[in-house]
Amino acid sequence: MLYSEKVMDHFQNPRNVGKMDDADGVGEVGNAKCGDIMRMYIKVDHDTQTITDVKFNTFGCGSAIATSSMATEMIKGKPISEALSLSNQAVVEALDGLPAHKIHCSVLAEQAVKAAVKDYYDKNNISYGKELQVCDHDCAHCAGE
Amino acid sequence: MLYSEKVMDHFQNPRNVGKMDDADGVGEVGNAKCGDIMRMYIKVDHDTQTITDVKFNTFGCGSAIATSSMATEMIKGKPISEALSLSNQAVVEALDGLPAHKIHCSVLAEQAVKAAVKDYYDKNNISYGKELQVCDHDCAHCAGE
Amino acid sequence: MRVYADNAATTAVSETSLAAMLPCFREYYGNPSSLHTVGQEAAERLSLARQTFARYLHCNPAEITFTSGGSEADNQALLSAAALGERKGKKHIISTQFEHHAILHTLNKLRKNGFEVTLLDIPKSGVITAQQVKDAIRPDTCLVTIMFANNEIGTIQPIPEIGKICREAGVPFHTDAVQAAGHLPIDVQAMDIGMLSLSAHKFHGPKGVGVLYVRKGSVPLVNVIEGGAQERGKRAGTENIPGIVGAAAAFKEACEHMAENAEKVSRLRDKLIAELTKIPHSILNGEQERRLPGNVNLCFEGIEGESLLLLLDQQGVEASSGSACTSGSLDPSHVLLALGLPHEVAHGSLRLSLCEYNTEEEIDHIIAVLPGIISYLREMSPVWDELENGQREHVI
Amino acid sequence: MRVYADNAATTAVSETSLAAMLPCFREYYGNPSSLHTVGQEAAERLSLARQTFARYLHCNPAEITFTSGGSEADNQALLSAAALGERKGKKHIISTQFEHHAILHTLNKLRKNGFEVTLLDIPKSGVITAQQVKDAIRPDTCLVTIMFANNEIGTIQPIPEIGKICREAGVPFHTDAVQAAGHLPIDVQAMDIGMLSLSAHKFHGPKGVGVLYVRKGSVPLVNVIEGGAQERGKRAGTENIPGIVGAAAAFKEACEHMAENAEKVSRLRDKLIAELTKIPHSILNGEQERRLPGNVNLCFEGIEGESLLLLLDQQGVEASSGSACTSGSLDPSHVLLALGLPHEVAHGSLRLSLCEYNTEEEIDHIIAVLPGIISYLREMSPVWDELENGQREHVI
Ligand SMILES: Cc1ncc(COP(=O)(O)O)c(C=O)c1O
Ligand SMILES: Cc1ncc(COP(=O)(O)O)c(C=O)c1O
Repeated sequence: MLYSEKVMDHFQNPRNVGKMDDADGVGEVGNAKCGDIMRMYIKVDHDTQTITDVKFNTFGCGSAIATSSMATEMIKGKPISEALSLSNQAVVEALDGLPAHKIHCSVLAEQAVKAAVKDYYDKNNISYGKELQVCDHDCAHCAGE
Repeated sequence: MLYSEKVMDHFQNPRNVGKMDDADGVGEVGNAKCGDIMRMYIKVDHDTQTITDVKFNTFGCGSAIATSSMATEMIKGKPISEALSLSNQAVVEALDGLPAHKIHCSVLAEQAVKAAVKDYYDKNNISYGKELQVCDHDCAHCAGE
Repeated sequence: MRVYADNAATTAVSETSLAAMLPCFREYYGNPSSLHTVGQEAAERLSLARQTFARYLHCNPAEITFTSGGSEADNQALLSAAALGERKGKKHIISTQFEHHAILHTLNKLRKNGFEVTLLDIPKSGVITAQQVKDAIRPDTCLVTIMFANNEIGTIQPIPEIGKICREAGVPFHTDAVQAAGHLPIDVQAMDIGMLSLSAHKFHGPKGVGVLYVRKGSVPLVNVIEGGAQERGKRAGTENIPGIVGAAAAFKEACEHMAENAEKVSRLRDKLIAELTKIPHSILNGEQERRLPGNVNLCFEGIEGESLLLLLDQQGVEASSGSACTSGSLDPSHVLLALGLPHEVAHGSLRLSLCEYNTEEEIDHIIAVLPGIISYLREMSPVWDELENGQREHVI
Repeated sequence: MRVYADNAATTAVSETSLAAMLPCFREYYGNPSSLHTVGQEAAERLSLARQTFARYLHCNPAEITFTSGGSEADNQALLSAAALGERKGKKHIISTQFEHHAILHTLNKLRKNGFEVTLLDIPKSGVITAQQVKDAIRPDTCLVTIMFANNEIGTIQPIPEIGKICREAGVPFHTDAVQAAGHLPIDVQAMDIGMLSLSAHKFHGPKGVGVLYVRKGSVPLVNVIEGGAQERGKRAGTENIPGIVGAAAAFKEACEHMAENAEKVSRLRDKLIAELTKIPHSILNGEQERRLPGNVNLCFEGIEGESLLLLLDQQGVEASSGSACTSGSLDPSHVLLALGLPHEVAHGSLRLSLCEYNTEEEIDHIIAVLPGIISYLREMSPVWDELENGQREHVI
């Protein structure tokens, strides 16, 4: 198979899929031209700076959906600081690997998390460093893992 | 099959194969470098200028042996004049065809007949024209049908 | 239920074709260059296979060269015509935007060697016009290469008209008939085709066998593979006798049942098209009329092709997408882009390619499962969300 | 009795190999580039086949490229090394006089593109020395290509020694192992082989499948066939899955039974050599020791090879000659000429190539019929007449 069982499981039974109307932060990365768009919604407990809930919407291939699903699982209930340190490699490993030309999907998932946090920070006037400058919807950049 | 049934018959059961100790004319054409040598022996009735017997020896491929055999059959009992008009095409036709790269064998057979007659003419001081100038054992010439 | 609807990618070998191959593996296994009986038996079979292709293509057996597939045949056709062109000082080639990569990549190679290539635009119909070819021909044109039918959208090109124009202009004409052979009538003489490529595994023959037809006395072949004197010295390598024999058997079978197969398959195709285009914001790519009997190619707005394929496979439907997902490319199909579809729509394509083995029940199964999958994926899609919200405009 | 003794030309497909192929025609018939189940099943089989070749060649699966045969693999290896050489300004290639035409003709093509080619002389033994290679290497040498074992006379070249020299000199080393693979142990790492070609039909696999091994990070492959992204983009065309699977099964079988097969076959070979060289004025071409287990190659003075083969076939013995009789050439074997045999002797060659399917009885049959045929042909031969008369000198 092209994909591991884990990938197929997360693709076929994606966790946390859906929209969130009262999200504290929403991040969208990728673009339709590239063939992958991920939108991630987070709900944050302001006191503990913890991500209490997360949802995603994804337009994309099997691995784009699976990485979105896996990433939401990996940050749900976690402090924002921990979510921000989620690396695409960690997502790939958690999925038991991805085909080489699909690694960019995991990069997108990492960036979607960061974009959602950035949005939350922006809305709440919390300052942050340039590590939160995420994907500028530039195809070559997105794909250039 | 590479060869027609006729060719295989003449190859497997060559007619008139052998040497002739009291030949009136002997012709040898081709050379071992090219991979084909034909030697033809004729017995001539001096009065009627008829070929009363003919034998051949051939070093060569299946079609070289078959064309030798067929050529001897075609000239045996015939007036020399008729034997001299034997063309390689006639031999090819009589054999129901030859593969393209084996046509040169039929040329060799035609030349072997001419060489034997020439030898008879030479031995008997009979003059002849340049149509009896046969293969000079030059490879390129032999093969250049 | 499992439904194989990817016959444009490859087909199952037919029983007839397999039966023809079987004795060649362990009984008539000789090398046709060998003089002995088992070699000559192989040579005989090779010669009969060549005659079969010649008969159904309406050419001479000596005009048939066996290759390892459609790609090799395409490569050899183009490189040969280019070599002849170069000798005559003509270095311009005409082709189309939506050829197979076996053509497009070979053209790129030729570009690097100083050839100029005109790629004709593809109208929305998916069918180019002979006039486009005529307008593009120049005094230095050494080759026109236009596919007989497109592999993604199945549209059939006006080959006889193009052939006539090329004949009149004295320009060699090659057609990549890999998708057409065995499915559409081909007569290289009546259609003025000078060179033609086909591949056996597209009509229930084995993989790894192709045919290159070249009209005698037109373009001298240059070798893609150098070595032994097989195929009149133009294609080296011990001949794949079982494959070639199986290819010929499959071609004969396909040509003899062409009309009935086409009738059956196009009926299934039309039913699929009628039902699936009822899904909102879906479109049939390329016109329905001049189309391979088995080809359905649709785009669905708001979703991406690969996830659609995976979910279809889960429901037992084996199909493909226009996009080269699995080949490591992130770009959507060059064919759909050539048709003028925007990138995001081109990503949402689905190709269902049928053959005479497909049944009405299978078609009904596809019709039953597809709409639900589309809805599910749209539900999950931020693009669909934007389309529905009016943040993004519907294109189809 | 029929005796197939032309296994160097091609072999019968083994039962194991055929059994491995069969399910790939109508069951696992998918295109490995397709995402769906039947496609991925094919992809899985392709990957397993690659692993099999890697295991028995002692390399990495990613270093294996499947081609349509030995000729294509040879062509691609040489063109790739030459392209790398050209980029580095190195345009000198070392090979031998007695390579297969897939090598020699490709070298001719490269010569036309400005490459200089040194063809090493062949000693009487039929085995070149590593020192010959060492002496020929120059600063601008971009490739050494030496066959593993010769296809006509079966002599085995000192590959590990040559490999070592090339490694030390930093020159890419390719070996055409088409005759060796499956018959002799090959370890590309231990033997310092950088590139290697093989062909499945020489070890009871199917025709039309070859393998090119290239050490990772050494020579980047250039495409012989352009098109789709198969084989990491280095060899376009839908993969011949049944063939590749059958090739892998045959290779595994051959490698696992190599020692016992070699023992059996070389015993038969040695018996043939011992008995047949008793025929007056006959000679074994190439030394007996460093020789493929199945190869016997003899010359008989005064006779020509083709007629010998035809008569042998009539007696049930299927063999071949060194000469390229059937290929339309009138020249005797370039291999025998390279050994220093005169033309007329080279014309009288006979190659008997055995495999593990041959039996003692078959060998006895050959020994029984051959001398009579030789005598018969000599009887008819004017050359033999001259040899016997003393008008011509015996050479052997
Ligand atoms: C030494 C050698 N190299 C290359 C080849 C070519 O292999 P294929 O005929 O499979 O292309 C052969 C056999 O024909 C061979 O014996
Ligand atoms: C139009 C077209 N041309 C060429 C090819 C290449 O054929 P093959 O894969 O047999 O090399 C294909 C199919 O893959 C095709 O559809």
